[in-house]
Amino acid sequence: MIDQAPVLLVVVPLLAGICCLFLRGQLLPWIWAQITTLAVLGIAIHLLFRVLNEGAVTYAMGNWPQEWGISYKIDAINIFVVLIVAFIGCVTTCYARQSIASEIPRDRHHQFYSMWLLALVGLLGITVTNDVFNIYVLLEVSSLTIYTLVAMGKTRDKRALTAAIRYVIIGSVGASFILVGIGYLLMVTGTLNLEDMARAIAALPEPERNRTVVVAFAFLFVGLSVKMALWPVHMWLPNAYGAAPSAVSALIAATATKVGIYMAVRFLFTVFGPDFTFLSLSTTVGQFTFSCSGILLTCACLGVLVTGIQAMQQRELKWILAYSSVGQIGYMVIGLALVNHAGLTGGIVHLLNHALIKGGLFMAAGCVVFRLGSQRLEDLAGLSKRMPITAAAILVGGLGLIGFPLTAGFISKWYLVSGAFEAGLWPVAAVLLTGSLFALIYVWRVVEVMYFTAPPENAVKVREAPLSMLICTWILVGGSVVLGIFAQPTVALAGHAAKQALTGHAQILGLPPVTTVPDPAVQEEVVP
Amino acid sequence: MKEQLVLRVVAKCLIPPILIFGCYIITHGELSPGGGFQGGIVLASAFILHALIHGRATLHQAFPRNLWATIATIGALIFAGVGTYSLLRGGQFLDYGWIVPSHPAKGEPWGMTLVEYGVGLTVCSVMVLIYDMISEPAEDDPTVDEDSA
Amino acid sequence: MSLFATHANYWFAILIMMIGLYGIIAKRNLIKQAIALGIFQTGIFLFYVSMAVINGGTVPVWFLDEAGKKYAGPYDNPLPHCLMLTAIVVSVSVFAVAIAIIVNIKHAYGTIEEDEILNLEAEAAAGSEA
Amino acid sequence: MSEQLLVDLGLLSLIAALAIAVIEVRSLFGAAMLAGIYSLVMALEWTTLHAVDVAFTEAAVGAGISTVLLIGALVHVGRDEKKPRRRVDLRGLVVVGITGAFLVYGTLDMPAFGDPQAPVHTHRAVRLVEQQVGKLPGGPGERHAAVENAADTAFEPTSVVGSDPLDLVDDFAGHVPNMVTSVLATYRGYDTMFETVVILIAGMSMMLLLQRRRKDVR
Repeated sequence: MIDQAPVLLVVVPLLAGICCLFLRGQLLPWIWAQITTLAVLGIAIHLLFRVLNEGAVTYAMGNWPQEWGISYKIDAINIFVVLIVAFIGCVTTCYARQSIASEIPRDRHHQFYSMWLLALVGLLGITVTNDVFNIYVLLEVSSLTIYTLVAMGKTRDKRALTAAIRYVIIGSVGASFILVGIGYLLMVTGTLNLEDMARAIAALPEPERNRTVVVAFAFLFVGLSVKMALWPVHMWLPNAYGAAPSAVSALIAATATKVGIYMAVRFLFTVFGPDFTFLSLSTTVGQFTFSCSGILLTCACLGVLVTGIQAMQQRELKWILAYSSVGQIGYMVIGLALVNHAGLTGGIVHLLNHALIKGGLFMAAGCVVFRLGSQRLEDLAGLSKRMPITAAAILVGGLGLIGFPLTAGFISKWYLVSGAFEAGLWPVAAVLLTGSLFALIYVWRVVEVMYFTAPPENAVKVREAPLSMLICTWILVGGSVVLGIFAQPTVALAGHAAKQALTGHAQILGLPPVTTVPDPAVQEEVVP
Repeated sequence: MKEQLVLRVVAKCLIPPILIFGCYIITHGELSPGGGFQGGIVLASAFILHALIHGRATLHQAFPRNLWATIATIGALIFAGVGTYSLLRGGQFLDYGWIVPSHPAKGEPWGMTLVEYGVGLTVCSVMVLIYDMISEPAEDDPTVDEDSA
Repeated sequence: MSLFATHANYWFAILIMMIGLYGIIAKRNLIKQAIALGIFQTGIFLFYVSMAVINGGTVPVWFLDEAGKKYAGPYDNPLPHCLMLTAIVVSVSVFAVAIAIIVNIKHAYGTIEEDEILNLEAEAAAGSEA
Repeated sequence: MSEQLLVDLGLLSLIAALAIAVIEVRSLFGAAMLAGIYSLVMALEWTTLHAVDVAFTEAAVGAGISTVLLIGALVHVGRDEKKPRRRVDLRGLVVVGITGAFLVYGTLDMPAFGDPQAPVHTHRAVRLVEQQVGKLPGGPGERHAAVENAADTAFEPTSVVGSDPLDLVDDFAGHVPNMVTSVLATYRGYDTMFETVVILIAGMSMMLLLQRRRKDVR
């Protein structure tokens, strides 16, 4: 059985999610989901040790060779994302019980938790699979469940419905773009396996001159940008995060876009290869040079700045957090686009750090909604007196968003800034610091209302949020502080993943790495 | 539309052949075009036709809504279960050979047929559910009683 | 002309995709957007299926020729067909979920025109500020 | 220009015209009907492209379930679209024009339509068509020594349908004649499982979002 761990990672929540439909009542489906997510976390940790000890783990579905069938491959990059999804899934499920009980009609809980588990199936499946079309199918599994979960916010806030339909339309167009890209690649390579595809593309004479490959690249790029909510195509995100049920906001904010970024790493670095993506694909028109890395950096930097300003203008807590999410995604994309070890390490470690911080913040927002029934800023007045533990969680999480020293946010910023200096890109470093400044402003607005405004005279007396919700919130928020102080293990894992991303393509081709890839110990500059 | 004699007679004549044809498509999918998905929709069309003519209440009398949901779940479980069975026997997920381990080549057609029926069951019942749900009156519509329409 | 003869199928697939995409961008009615999304996706299916064709090929189902032997081919490529079966199922599922949400929107807002919904939401936001 | 191409292009022009009609017609009821017709003509086109399974599915889904779904939805949302401010949306045309031109640019390096030497036909598909993908070691055949040669071919001259003399299956040495089904259920069976799950999810979403609440919990 122990050899089956890669497939169990997906099949256990799948079977549990389907069987969940047979359960009835409120408590039983939740217990079922909690046991399942704990099991998934256990499998993920087991896989982590296997990957650390043995290197990449592969698994062939139906025992067919991977070029013809569907296979799983787990290496240093995706085990990191698997751990994030499994851990966040586990904690948010624990959080969900009381939060969901107050937001979803009580005869629908079995269906809700079934959707919840199937969303995790989709996210985990995308992460471990080694087959492009399987990625598309699982992307739709996760998207469809998330559309429905977001729309379930309708009982509290009817904007959830319009957010969901916008997400459906934009998300499906994004997925269709990915499908077009896969089709163009299938046309020139004749295979669906990621590694086989990487070899077939590299075997083409001058792949960067092949117009089909270039268009396929562009369409995958746009489709993935939609899925990870990169700045100009992020329109679906703020309302969807803001209006969804609180537990759902926490789950998708911490996992869905992270998996999108993982897919981008997979396609840009493993299928096309860093050389093709960041070196060959530049064209000079007049005096301007367009390169993939330039476009990514521009979008990400503008995203950080623009959404920082938008976040300052929001009047509701979850909307502030949602706009800030788009900016934080910009940080991760900056990490990718720097294409050096430090930058990539910063980007990848920020996947985890941001998942903890933003997951914790959305959970704290959920606690506020649970007791106050509102999340508008003016209703938060005097929260430090009324719900001191929740207010403290928002404060600590906010410090993480800013990138204050001793929080996890600082670690990722540190690596990103040093990556930017390594690449000689001063403006990017400046944007990173400006982004922190903006974060300081919008976090301060919330903190000011919570700590330095007296509660209104007629304020209803509220108790602190239920214990289970508080504990889960503090697990994530506290975790972000712990990882800010003892950053060594996560940074080492992320560094491992970054090295794998930079060298993986050459390994698949069986070549010595063409780009000078630095050893994590000796951090040299990568020739971009 | 209960009072339309022609409709009722035509439906009565059509529904049994449609059901048989649906099962034929599912089973014969290995040999000719068709398969679980297409057969499932054809099966569902028979039930939808019945519900269109005799009303949803009649359909619910014979097949309550929860039954459809259960059948849909069971269909998906059959597919996942076939995969898990081979996994429990010690093979890879979805390796149909493990269904008849002493003679793997016999397991393949067994696996494929089981899987096609799983797909067929799910698709049929989900399609009926979709029809059922979309003809559901609005939640705040006071003029409508439960399960009429 | 030769390029047209060899690539016209792909171009028509792209034309249909673009008609769908135009519908998604230009139409403000949510039902229309959902239908247009379906058309966009059928364009993609058409592209994949065009990819599967082989000159002189036949339906990818083995059959017996006059001598009672298996017809040797060429058969069209079954792989894209198989992918598109999955994609069609996914697209109809997305359509069903979209319709379910749109019906809910109609009940919550009383309209399914995007402009009117945006106006209603703006009014609601202004009202809560006052 | 061959007759095949002529028929193809004729049908495709009809499809494109129908697509424009579906998008532009103001009555939603008309759009639903036209979408059904569109799907039927599309099924016809797929038959001419030899994708019989896809044609079957499209006819069942597009002309069947989608139409039922649309008509059902129109009962709720009303049957007319609001009159648009402008007849033609210029912004949309520009976006679509650029995207389309880019896609067409991408086709220029593609192998010709129907080229038997295209990578998609030669790289991996040959063994799928011939059904000669052997399994990896570790299957049940190896652990049961009594079985001869079972790992070589996945299929053997028997089937569930039975070894009846009337059964044509034996003429294909037990392989599955419908290659699409064989690929769908075996090599890519894992995708098909998730396809079933997607359908299940669609059904459950409909129930979550549209079911009336029972009286006792209202």
